[in-house]
Amino acid sequence: MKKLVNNPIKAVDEMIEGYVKAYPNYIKTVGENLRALVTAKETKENKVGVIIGGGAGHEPGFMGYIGTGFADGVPVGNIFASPPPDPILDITKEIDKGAGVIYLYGNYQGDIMNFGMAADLADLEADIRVETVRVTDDVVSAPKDRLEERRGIAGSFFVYKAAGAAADLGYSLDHVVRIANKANDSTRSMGVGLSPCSLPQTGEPSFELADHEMEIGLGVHGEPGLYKGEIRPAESIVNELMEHILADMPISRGEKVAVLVNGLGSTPQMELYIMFRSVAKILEDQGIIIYRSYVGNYLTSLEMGGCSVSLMKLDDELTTMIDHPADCAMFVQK
Amino acid sequence: MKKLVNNPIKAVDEMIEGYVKAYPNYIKTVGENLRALVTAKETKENKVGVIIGGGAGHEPGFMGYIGTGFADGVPVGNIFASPPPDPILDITKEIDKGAGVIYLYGNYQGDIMNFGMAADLADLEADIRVETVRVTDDVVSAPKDRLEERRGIAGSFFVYKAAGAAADLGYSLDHVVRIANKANDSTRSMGVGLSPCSLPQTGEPSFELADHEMEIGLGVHGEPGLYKGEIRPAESIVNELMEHILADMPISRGEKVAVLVNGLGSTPQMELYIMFRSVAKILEDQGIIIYRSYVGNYLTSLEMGGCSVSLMKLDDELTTMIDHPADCAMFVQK
Amino acid sequence: MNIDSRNLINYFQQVVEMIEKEKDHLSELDRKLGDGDHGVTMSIGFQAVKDKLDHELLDEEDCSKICIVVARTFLSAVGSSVGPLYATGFLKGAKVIKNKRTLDDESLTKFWLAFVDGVKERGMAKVGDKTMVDTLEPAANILKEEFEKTGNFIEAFQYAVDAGRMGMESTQELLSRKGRSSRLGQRSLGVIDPGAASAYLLLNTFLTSLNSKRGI
Amino acid sequence: MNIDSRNLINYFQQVVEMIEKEKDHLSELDRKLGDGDHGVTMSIGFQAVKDKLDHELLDEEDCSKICIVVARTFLSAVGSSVGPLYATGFLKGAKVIKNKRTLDDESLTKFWLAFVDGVKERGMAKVGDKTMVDTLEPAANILKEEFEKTGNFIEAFQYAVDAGRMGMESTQELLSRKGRSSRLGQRSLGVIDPGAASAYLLLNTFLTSLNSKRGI
Ligand SMILES: Nc1ncnc2c1ncn2[C@@H]1O[C@H](COP(=O)(O)OP(=O)(O)O)[C@@H](O)[C@H]1O
Ligand SMILES: Nc1ncnc2c1ncn2[C@@H]1O[C@H](COP(=O)(O)OP(=O)(O)O)[C@@H](O)[C@H]1O
Ligand SMILES: [Mg+2]
Ligand SMILES: [Mg+2]
Ligand SMILES: [Mg+2]
Ligand SMILES: [Mg+2]
Repeated sequence: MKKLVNNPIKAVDEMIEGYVKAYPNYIKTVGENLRALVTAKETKENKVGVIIGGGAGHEPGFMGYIGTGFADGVPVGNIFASPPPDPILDITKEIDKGAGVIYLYGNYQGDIMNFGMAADLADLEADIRVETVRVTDDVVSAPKDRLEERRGIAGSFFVYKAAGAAADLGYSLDHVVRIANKANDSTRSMGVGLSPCSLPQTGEPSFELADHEMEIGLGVHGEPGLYKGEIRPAESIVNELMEHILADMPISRGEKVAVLVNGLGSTPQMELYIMFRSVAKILEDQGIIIYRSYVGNYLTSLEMGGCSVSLMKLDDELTTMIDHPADCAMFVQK
Repeated sequence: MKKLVNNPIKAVDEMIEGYVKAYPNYIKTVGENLRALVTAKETKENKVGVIIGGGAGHEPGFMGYIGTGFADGVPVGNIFASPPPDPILDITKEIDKGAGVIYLYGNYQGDIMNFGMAADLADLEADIRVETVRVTDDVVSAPKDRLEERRGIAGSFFVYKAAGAAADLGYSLDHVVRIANKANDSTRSMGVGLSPCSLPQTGEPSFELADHEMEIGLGVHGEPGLYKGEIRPAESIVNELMEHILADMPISRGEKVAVLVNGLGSTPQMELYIMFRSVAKILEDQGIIIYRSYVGNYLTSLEMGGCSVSLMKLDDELTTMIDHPADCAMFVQK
Repeated sequence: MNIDSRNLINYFQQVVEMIEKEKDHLSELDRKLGDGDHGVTMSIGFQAVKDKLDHELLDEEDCSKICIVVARTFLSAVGSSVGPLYATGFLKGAKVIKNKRTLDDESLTKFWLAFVDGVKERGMAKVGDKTMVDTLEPAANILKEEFEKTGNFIEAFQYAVDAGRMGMESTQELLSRKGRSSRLGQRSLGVIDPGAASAYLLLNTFLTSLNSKRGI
Repeated sequence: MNIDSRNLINYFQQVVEMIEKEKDHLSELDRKLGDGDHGVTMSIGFQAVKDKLDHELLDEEDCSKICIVVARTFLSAVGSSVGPLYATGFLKGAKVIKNKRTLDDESLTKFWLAFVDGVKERGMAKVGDKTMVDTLEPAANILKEEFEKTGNFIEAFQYAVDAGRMGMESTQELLSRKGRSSRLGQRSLGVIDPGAASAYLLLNTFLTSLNSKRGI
């Protein structure tokens, strides 16, 4: 695949250089460490620090969500690879305002190990209290009785936003953790893949799909999903995704949700809205109220084709969090 | 190419249905006309009405820019086809607050004819004063002595934003027109294409490129550009684009610009930032100040691969316009 | 020869069918020169027209009204460049056959000359700009000339279609100067302009619909 | 046999070269089971290590320090899953050879046993989970057993590498339970786990580097 890059090995570093140059009012690095990004804005004393992160290649996730009302810092890994402990630790020390720090990331082995090591070091070296919430929104990635094995996909946007809002509201670390956990418990996602992406270093497609095939349940790194099948009309695909999501989700008529139809990278907005249209239809039929919608590229996989649907069930507390304004370089909500 | 659609012929209508359902606080239709979109917010009395528009397939352009501080209405055409006069006229009547209406669109024959007919009808049928500004930012689309033949590409984002801000500030129609013209005169763009898009109805790639080829100077509808050539490193491509742009642009050391690196649809953010990095380098070398940056998908061509670079030279007046907040469904600026 | 509203509706029905057959070819030409949608646009437009032909226009006897509805329907369905161009053509044509239920040789000639005038006024293109005008203007010129000589529309129109075909083919050797392909420079050489092609098809289909009426 | 810091550095240099040869294959395995980056990650990590070997470690004589720098460098360069796993392995290994400039049969045995312990502690995977542990644990078991019998590291390690290879190959028949491929179910069958493959290569390269030292 053709790419607008220079040296593929330098792609992530050069991306960050460009990002920091583009938004100096929003972003700065911790010292000279390009992989340790923090907000350039003044943060309130005694605010809980929010770190979200993971591999690169998911832009605007995660570095795009640094800003007021959202994350304070993002360690950036290589493409689809957890960041190592160093930048996580650097950021932790930089953003801690005495109220402790929350780590939020998708439930992947690599992230668990690296963030875990960083949390240990933060405690040992700097006596900073770190709590962790792992996102597990992908309904097809493990059965319901093994929830803790599920991976995190685009629904993590909701969880990160809720935690960022809670921290911005001045809540304590325990309170922020409780809200993040509730947000995760209230969120379900499922995706469909149409075409692969490729790592700049290999140029090889991340998975194989025939001309008329799609992959139902695809993960955000191209991890295989439920099954490969013939592509079908948008409505029929949405029906399948929503069936899995709603079967997994404790929700009833009259309750409200936030909806995210997330593009994986190369799927036009037009198609995302066509998908959203069917999601809205199903929710209307079931008497579930759409309180707020997000349609676009919120958590991508380079130029992968396809999308996912995420629902977060909203109680009053989560409604406040989802309504909370955010001001980031790549995401602004009034 | 695989698409998440139902009936390809209904793609635009279904997209709009989804869009209106997703953002009822931002968007409504004029009567039942799905192709005539206007802001759902209260607009000030005596504010100049701002209509931007063109074909579908450029999302978030143009319907994504309906909102406070930006456009009041957007007529939506078929994919890559100017909207007909009806929805333009319907919107004109709906949004006119007595101060007249400005039409802004890219300089294409289809848009000129359809918006032109609508302007005539607005005058005849409703006595509404309509002024028009056509965007001509694409430097390679015609030589400098035939500026009025140049087509409009992603730089139109700047022109529309400036006009939207001016109208929001309560300026008169003449004043808004003057600012829009100045914004257009101050803006230059040039693009590079890496891979084609396809219309849902034909499924055929909009142009042909070999595996290692790019198209320098590509238009936003896949119109051929300057030449096809072997793909090169990002930096070398940026050098070529910037050479054309800066040679065409009256700008000198110490002056400031807004920069837009716009993705055409399927190009990852990572690559856009890598491109931006080189743009910033060149501007720094020339002593030109980057006042504000926009990096992302602002005006796409379905799933086309590639990007464009746009610069708008900023004087005090245009600085005010570019800084003016905007609150749209698909674009928020604080 | 005289044609009535049935024949006119029959003509537009044949255009609908013809476009469905030719749309891929027209889009293919437009992919080479422009944005690839010309066939799609023509199809969207004439499918909308078909809906009118099948319902609203089913019993319409006023040829002028038929043309007005076709023009408006086509325009509203497509916008684009061809929308205003062909719509203006048919509207201008409608004007010169106002209230007529049958069209004689003279009306038919006037109709098509007005059609071409409408397209030219709307688009302001000249012969040699590599547009549909390269088909339409030579066709109109010959139509006028031949009809003035003989007073026979169908014979004159036969010549006009031939001239239109040659005009269309001539676009292959032209540099684009109007519309989307005008920035192509040398690269526009060698390809027929899609609008020139669809304009020729509109003319030619009128001829074949007349001939089928005459039983040729 | 005894090895010194030169031999150890030579081993890591050979790993660097080996990974460059094998990286495409490792990524290919990971494309089938995970996110396709395992070879890329191993390459990024060992290229960073190479930089240390060529400069900072050039004159380092403490084998334990070499392993610490390798571990930290690898981890900082890659993160990912293998970063903490192999880094913890090498750090644990470093601990049992603290301050040593030469490693005798016993140290070498302890080193690799500690390495495998480190990986297991960090990842908490068990044999049968379809991870690198399927390579490493059988290798460690045999190494321990054989070394206790004979006291000869290189012979024991030869057996260990064979056991590791069989363990690696066994992953083909396993369902994934840990890491990215754990949600694959049946579809993970038939493919060797990339981490199991790289772990085998790390072991086997140690053997060949010893053999080349011995002139075999
Ligand atoms: N100003 C004009 N005058 C006459 N014909 C024109 C003009 N501009 C464009 N055309 C015709 O329109 C055709 C393109 O139509 P179409 O593809 O439907 O519209 P668009 O260019 O808006 O995509 C061209 O091939 C050309 O023949
Ligand atoms: N918990 C674990 N314990 C042992 N090995 C593991 C564990 N999780 C993953 N692995 C190994 O890591 C390999 C994948 O490494 P890599 O592709 O570099 O990381 P990532 O999965 O983060 O992309 C797997 O093939 C597996 O052998
Ligand atoms: Mg990875
Ligand atoms: Mg078009
Ligand atoms: Mg066209
Ligand atoms: Mg991997």
